[in-house]
Amino acid sequence: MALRGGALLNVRDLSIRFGGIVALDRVSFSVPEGAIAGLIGPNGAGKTTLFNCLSRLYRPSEGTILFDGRPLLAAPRHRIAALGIGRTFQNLALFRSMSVLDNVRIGGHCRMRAGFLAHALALPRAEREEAALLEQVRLLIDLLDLGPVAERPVGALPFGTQKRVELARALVTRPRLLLLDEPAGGLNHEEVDQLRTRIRDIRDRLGVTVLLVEHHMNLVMTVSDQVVALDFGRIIADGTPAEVQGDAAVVRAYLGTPAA
Amino acid sequence: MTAILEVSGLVAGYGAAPVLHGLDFAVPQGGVATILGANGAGKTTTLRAVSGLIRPAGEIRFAGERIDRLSTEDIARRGIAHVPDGRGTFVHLSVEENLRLGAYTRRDPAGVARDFERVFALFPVLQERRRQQAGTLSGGEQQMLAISRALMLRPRLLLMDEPSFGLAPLIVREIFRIMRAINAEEGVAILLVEQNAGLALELASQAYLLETGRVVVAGSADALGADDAVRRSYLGY
Amino acid sequence: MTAPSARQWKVAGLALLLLFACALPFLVSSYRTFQLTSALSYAIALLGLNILTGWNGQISLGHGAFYAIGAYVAAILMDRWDVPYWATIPAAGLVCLGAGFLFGLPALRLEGLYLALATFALALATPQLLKSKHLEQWTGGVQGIVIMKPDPPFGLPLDQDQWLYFFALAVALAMFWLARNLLAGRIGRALVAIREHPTAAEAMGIDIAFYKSATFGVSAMFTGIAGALGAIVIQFVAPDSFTLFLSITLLVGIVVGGLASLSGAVWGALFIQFIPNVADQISKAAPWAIYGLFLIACMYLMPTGVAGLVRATAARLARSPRRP
Amino acid sequence: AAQKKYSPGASDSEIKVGNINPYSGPASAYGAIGKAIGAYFAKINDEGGINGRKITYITLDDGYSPPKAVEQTRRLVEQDQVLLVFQSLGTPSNTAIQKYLNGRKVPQLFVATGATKWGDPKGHPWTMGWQPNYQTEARIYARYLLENKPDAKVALLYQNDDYGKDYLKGFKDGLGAKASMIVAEASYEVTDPTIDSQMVTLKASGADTFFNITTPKFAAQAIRKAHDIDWKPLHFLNNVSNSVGSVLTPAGLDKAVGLVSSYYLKDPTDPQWADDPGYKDWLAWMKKYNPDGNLTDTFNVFGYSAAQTLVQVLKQCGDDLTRENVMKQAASLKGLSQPMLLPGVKINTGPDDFYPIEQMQLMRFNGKTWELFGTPIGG
Amino acid sequence: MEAFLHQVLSGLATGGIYAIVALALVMIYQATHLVNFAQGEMAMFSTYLAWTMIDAGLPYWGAFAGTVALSFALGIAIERIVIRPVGNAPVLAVVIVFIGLLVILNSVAGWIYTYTIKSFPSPFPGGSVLGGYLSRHELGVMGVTLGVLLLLFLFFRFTPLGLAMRAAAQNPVSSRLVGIRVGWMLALGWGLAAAIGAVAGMMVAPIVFLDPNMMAGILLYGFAGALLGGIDNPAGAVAGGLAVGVLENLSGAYLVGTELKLTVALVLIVGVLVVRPSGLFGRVLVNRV
Ligand SMILES: Nc1ncnc2c1ncn2[C@@H]1O[C@H](COP(=O)(O)OP(=O)(O)OP(=O)(O)O)[C@@H](O)[C@H]1O
Ligand SMILES: Nc1ncnc2c1ncn2[C@@H]1O[C@H](COP(=O)(O)OP(=O)(O)OP(=O)(O)O)[C@@H](O)[C@H]1O
Ligand SMILES: [Mg+2]
Ligand SMILES: [Mg+2]
Repeated sequence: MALRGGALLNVRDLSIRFGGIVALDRVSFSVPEGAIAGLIGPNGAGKTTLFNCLSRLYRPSEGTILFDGRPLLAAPRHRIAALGIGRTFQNLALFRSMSVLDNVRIGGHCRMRAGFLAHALALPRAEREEAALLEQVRLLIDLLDLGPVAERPVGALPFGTQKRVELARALVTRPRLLLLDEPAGGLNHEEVDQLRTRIRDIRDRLGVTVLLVEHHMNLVMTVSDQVVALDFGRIIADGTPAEVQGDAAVVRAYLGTPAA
Repeated sequence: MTAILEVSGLVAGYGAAPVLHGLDFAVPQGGVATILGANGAGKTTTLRAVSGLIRPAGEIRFAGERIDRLSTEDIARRGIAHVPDGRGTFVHLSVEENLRLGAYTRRDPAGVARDFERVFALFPVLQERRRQQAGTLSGGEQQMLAISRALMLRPRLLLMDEPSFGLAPLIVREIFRIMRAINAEEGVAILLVEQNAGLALELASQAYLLETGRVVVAGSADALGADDAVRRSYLGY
Repeated sequence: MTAPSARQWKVAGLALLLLFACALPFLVSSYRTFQLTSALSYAIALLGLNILTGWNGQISLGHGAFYAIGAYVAAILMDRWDVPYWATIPAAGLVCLGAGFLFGLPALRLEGLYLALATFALALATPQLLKSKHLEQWTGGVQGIVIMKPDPPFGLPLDQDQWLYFFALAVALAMFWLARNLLAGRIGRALVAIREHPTAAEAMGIDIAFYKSATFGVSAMFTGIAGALGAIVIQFVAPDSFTLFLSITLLVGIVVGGLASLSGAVWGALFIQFIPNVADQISKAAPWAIYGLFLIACMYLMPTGVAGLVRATAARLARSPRRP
Repeated sequence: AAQKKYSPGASDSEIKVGNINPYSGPASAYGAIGKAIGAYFAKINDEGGINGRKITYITLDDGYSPPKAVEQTRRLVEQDQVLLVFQSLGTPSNTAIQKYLNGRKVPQLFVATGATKWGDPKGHPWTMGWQPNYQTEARIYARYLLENKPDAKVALLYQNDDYGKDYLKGFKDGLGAKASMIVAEASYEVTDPTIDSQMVTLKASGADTFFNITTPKFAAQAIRKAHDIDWKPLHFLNNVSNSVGSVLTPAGLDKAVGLVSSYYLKDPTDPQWADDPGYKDWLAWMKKYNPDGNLTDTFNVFGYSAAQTLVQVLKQCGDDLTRENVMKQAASLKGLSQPMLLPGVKINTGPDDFYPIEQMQLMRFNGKTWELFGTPIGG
Repeated sequence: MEAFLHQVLSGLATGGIYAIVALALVMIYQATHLVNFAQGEMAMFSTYLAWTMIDAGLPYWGAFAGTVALSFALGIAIERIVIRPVGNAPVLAVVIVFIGLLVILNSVAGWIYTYTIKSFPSPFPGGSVLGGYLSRHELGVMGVTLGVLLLLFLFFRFTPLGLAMRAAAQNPVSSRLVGIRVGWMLALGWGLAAAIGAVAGMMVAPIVFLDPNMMAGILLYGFAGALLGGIDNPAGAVAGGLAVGVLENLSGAYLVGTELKLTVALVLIVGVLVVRPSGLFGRVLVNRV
C-alpha cells in the first residue's frame, strides 16, 4: 500500500436526519490521498446519504467535511466538481437523450472557461477548448471500451454500459477524489473482475483517490486499502479489509455468517 | 414434467432491430428456472416480453394458454408478478400505498391483510417506513419494496429481474431463502434473472445461458454449473 | 475523389436554401413578401423560445411578453428619439436580455407547471402594464404607437416590403448563426443536461441558477429582437397586439416545428404565419375549429414536430440504400 | 351617360368590398356584425345589385389583433383587390391599418368603432367613421346630468382599453369644470371573470350616480350586481350594451328599471317597434338572409344599417367607381334617414364632416321597453 | 371596515367559482399529471348542453344530472379519441393537443350558440344573504364546492380506484405490472374531470352568464388557485381558489386600484410559490438520487 501524503478527505461528526430517521449519526473518518477506501454497510445505513453530503446535495445538520484541508460545506454544489470530487450514482443519473459522447463531454464542463459570448461568437478560445475536450474524452472512451457506442443515445444502452459511461463522465472532471456508488451492481463475475482492474488503474495511473460503496464483498475486500463500515448511520468499523471483515459487529449487522 | 411457462420462438426488441432472436425456454410447474447472460444479452428484454411490456413475436404460454397477445395488466391479473429491473417504485407514493397497489387485483381483504403482515415480517424496515415517501428509501430498501410488492400479488409465477441488485449480503441470502420457501411451500414458480450465478444455479432447477439474444446453453442447473465456460465467466472459478 | 461528406451536403443544401430565400421577394407579391417577413420575425422569436423550452426544458407560456417589450422598445425609440430603425434591434435585444435575466431569477425556483403559471402571469400582466397610466407617456397607453416604415437605403432598387424582407432575413441569419454556435458546444450541452437531469448536471459543475437565468435572458433577447422586427414590419404597437394568445401561438410554433431544433423554428414560424389563413379559407363558420384540427392532426402525425419528422425521414433514407 | 371609371375592385359587373372582423378571440361577439353585413349584401345582390353590379363581399378574421388586421387588410387590398375596406372593426385594428390604407389611398369607410379619431378629413382623408362617437354619447349624459342632477356624486366603471377611455374622456369633457362630481372610477379587463369587486368598491364610494361603460356581458353583470347589493344609483348605460334582448333580459328586466341610455338605432327587442315597417323589413331580411343570426342582437341592426349606408354611397357613385369618388360621395350624404335609425336621426357628412351619425336620443327603461324622451340631440 | 368585509365576502364568492374549477384541474392532474388547458372550454360546452336541455323543457335537476352524466361520457370519449393517440408523445405535444381542443370547443360553441350571452338558471334562486353581499347562489356554490371536495377527498384517500388512478398517472409501467388498467384509469380520470367541470360550469354560468368565452378568465384563476394551494391536494386547491378571489379583490380595492389588480394578484401568487414551490398545502415531493 503506497499512500502519498495525508488525508485528502476528512469527515468529522457528520449528522443528518430526515424527519425521525437519523441517516448519519456523528460520522467521522478520513481517507488518505491515493487510497482506495471501501464504504460498506446494510441497506439504509447511510452510505449514499454520505455521498450526497459530499456532493452537497444534502445539507448535514452538524459536522464538517474537509477536502484537502479546506471546508467543503462552504462551497456551492456546482463547485464540487471543480474542486476535484467526481462521482457516479447508485441508480444512474445520465442525460438519457444525449449520446454517450455528449454525456461524457459534460464532465468537462467544470474545467472549461468559455462562456455564452465566446461560444455564440465562435471565438477561437471556445473552439480550442472544445477541441481539447474532445481529445481527452476520446481517450477515456477508448479506455472504458465505449468507442462502439459513442454516438448512441445513452438511455437505450445496457445497464452495465451506462455505468461505464457514468464512470467516464466522472473521470473527465479530472477528480482527485472519485465517489463510486455501487459500480458493480448488475455486473457478472467477469465484468466485476474488469471493474476491479479499472478501479486500480484509475488510482495508479491517474492518481485518483477512490471512495467505493459496494455490496459486492469480494470486490470491496480485494480492491480496498481501507474499509469503513456503517450501520444505522454510525461507524461501526474502520480499518484494513481483513480487520473489518473479521469485526463481529460487521458480521452481525452486514455480512452474516455465510450460509451453511 | 409440465411447464407453467412455455416460450418458443420468442423474438422481441425495441424499434426496428430485434434484441431477442427466437428463444425457447420453459419454467416448470412449481419450479425455478434461471436465465444467465452477460450485460446486454437480453435477459431483461425476455422478462419484459413475457409480461407484455414489449410486443413479442413467437409463442408464450402460461398454464397452457397463450398470453403473448394479452396486455400487461391482463397478464398480471392471471398471476404473473414481475420485479422489474430498476425496481419500478411508485416514488411519490408511500411505502404502504406501494404495497396496496401490489394487491390491487385481489379481492380477499383478509388475505391481503395477512400478506401485509408477511412482508413486514420479512422486511421490518418497510413496516417502520410505511408512511415514508417510497422514493426516499435507500436503493436496497426500494429493492425490498419491489420484491414485497410482487409478493402482494400472490402470483403463480414470479419474474425476478436481478432481485439481489443493490442488497447487502445478509439480505441477499434472506431473499433467496424466501424464494426457496415460497417456491417450496406455496408452489410459486419463479423465473429468475440474476448476476449472482452461484446463488441462482443453487436455487434453480433449469438454467438458460443467453448470448446476444440467443439461448446458447440450456439444461439443468447442475449441468450448467459444471460447464467450464459458464463457470469461468459467471461463477468465477 | 471521394463522395461528398454529410457535412458538405448540408452546406450545399443551406447555400441553395439561402439562394432561394434571396430570390423569393422577386417571385411573389409584396403582400406575400410582407407575410414572409413577418414569418421571419416569428422564426427568431421561436428560436428564442425554443432555446428556453426545447433545449433547457423551461416551459414558458409568456414569451409574448418579451416579444411585446422588444416591440415597444423599438417603437418608443423610433417615435420619441428618432432612433433609426436598424439601431432599435440591438437595443430591444439588450433590454430583453436584462428583463429576461431578471425574470429568470425568481423563476428559477419554479418548475414545470409552476413556471408555466409564472410565465402565464407575465403574459397577462404585460398588456396591462403597457396600458398603465404610469407608463402612458412612453407607451401611448391604450392607443399604442404608430411608426414609420423604413425605405431601402443607398438607393437600392427595392420596394419597402422587399427591403424589409432582406433586412429581416439578415437579422434572422445572424440570430440563427449565433444560436447554432451557442448550442453546439459547452453551453448547449449544459442546457440539455439541466433539462435531462438537473441533479446530475449540478454534480458535473453546471451552475444551474446562473444557466437557467442566463438562458431566460438569451431566450428573451431573441424574442425581443423578433418583437422589434415585428413592430417595424407592422408599423404599429398596441397592448392588444400582445395578448396571451401570442404567447400560446409561440408555444404552438415551437412544438409543431420541433423542440430543440434550429430548423424547427422556421417550420413553426411558417405554421403559425400561414395555417390560420388556410383554416380561415376552409371554414368561415368556425375557422378556429379547423385550426384546432390542424394542431391535433400535426401532433398525431408528428409528435416530435416537423423537424422531428424530417430528421427521422432523413435517417431512414440515409440508412436504407446501404442495406443489402 | 358619364364615362365609366373604375379603381381596382370595381368593374361593370362587380364591386369588391373588403371587411375585417373579429370572428374569433375575446371580441368574437362582434363577429355578428360582419355576418349581418354579408347577409345584407346578399339581399342587395338578389335584388339586382347596385347599378347592375353585384357586391362581392370578402370578410376576414383578425381575432381583434392589430398585427393580424394589418395582414388581412393587405391581403384584401393587394391580393383580393377590393375597392374599399368597409366597417373594419375595433379601434386597435383600425389604428393599425389606418396609415397603410391612407398611404395607398384606399377608402377605410364607416369603421365600426366609436372612437373619436376617425373623423379627421385633414389628417386621414381616406378614413371615415359611422356611428356616433363614444365621446359624443358620453357628453350627452354629462349634459343631462348637469341639467337634471347638478350635485350628483358619480361612480364610473369602464373597460380598460381605448373604448372605455374614450367614454371617460368624453364624460369628463362634458362635465367640464364640474368633473369633480366623479367620486370613484374603476376599470376591468376583458379577461376578468366578474366585476363584482369593482361594483362593491364603487358602491362604497357613496356615489348616487353610476355610469356603466361596459360591454354586454359585464353590463349585464353590473346591472344585476347593483341590484343584488342594493345599490340604486341613477344608472347610465352606454349604448354599446343597451340591447334589451341580449343584455337586459339576461340581467333581469326588473333589475334594469330606471336605466338611462341613448340610442340612434331601433332596438329589435323593443316591443314599441313591433309594427314599425322598418322593423318588419329588417325582420323579413333576418329570416331570409340571416337565419342563424340572433333576433335579439342589436349587432344585426347595426350591420344592416351600416351596409345600407354603404349601398347608398355606392349608388351615388354611379358609374364612377373610383376610390376618390367613393370618398367624395361618402362625404356628401345629406340628411339621409334609414329605416332602422331612430326617427329623427339623420346621416350627414361633408368634406369637413366625417362623422356620419351624430345624434342620439336619450331613453329610460321601464321594465319592458326603452322609453325615448327628448329629441335626438348631438354632442 | 364594513367595506373591507364586503370586499372579503365578494372575494370569497368569486373565489368559490375559482375553487370549483381548481378542483376539476386537480382531478385531471391526479389522473394524468397534466393540466388540461381545455378544461374550461369543456365545462363551458357542458353548460351549453345543460342550457339546451333546460331550454327544451327539462327541469333543472334533471338537466343537471343529465349534463353531469353526459359530460362524464364525453370526457371518456375525448380521452379515447383525442388524447390516446398522443399518449406516448412528449408532454408539450399533448399540451398542444389541449390547445387544439380548446380552440375547437370554443369555436364550435360560438358557431352553434353564437356569442351572445345567455342567462343560466341557478338551483339556489332568491335574494341575498349576509347583509346583501353574498347571493344565495354564491353561498350555494360554496356548498357544492365543499361537497365535491369531500367526494374527491374520499375518492382519492380511501378507494383503491383513487389510488390506482394516482399510480397510473405516476408510473404507468409499474401500474400495468400490478394489474391496473392504465388506459381505463386515464379515461376515467377524464370522465370525472369533465363531470366536475360540468358542475363547475353550471355553478359559474349563473354568475358570469353563459357565453363561449365564459371560462377563459376563470380557468386562469382556477389554475392559479390550484397551484397556490398545491395541485395534488384538493382541499388546498379550494383554499387556493378562495384565496385568489379574496387577494384579487383586496389588491384591487386597497393596493393598486382596479387597473393593475390582476397583475398584483399574480405577482403575489408567484411570490408565494417562489417561497413555497409546491404550493401552500402541496406535498413536497423528493426525487433523490
Ligand atoms: N431525502 C430523504 N428523505 C427521507 N429519508 C431519506 C432521504 N434520503 C435518505 N433517507 C433515508 O436515509 C436512510 C439512508 O439512506 P441511504 O440511501 O444513504 O442508504 P444506503 O446506505 O445508501 O443504502 P443502500 O445500500 O440500500 O443504497 C434510508 O433509510 C433512507 O430511507
Ligand atoms: N428501452 C430500450 N430501447 C432500446 N434498446 C434497448 C432498450 N432496453 C434495452 N435495449 C437494448 O437491448 C439489448 C438487451 O438489453 P437487456 O436490458 O435485455 O439486457 P440484459 O441482459 O438485461 O442486460 P443487463 O445485465 O444490463 O441487465 C441491449 O443491447 C440494449 O441496448
Ligand atoms: Mg445507497
Ligand atoms: Mg437487465
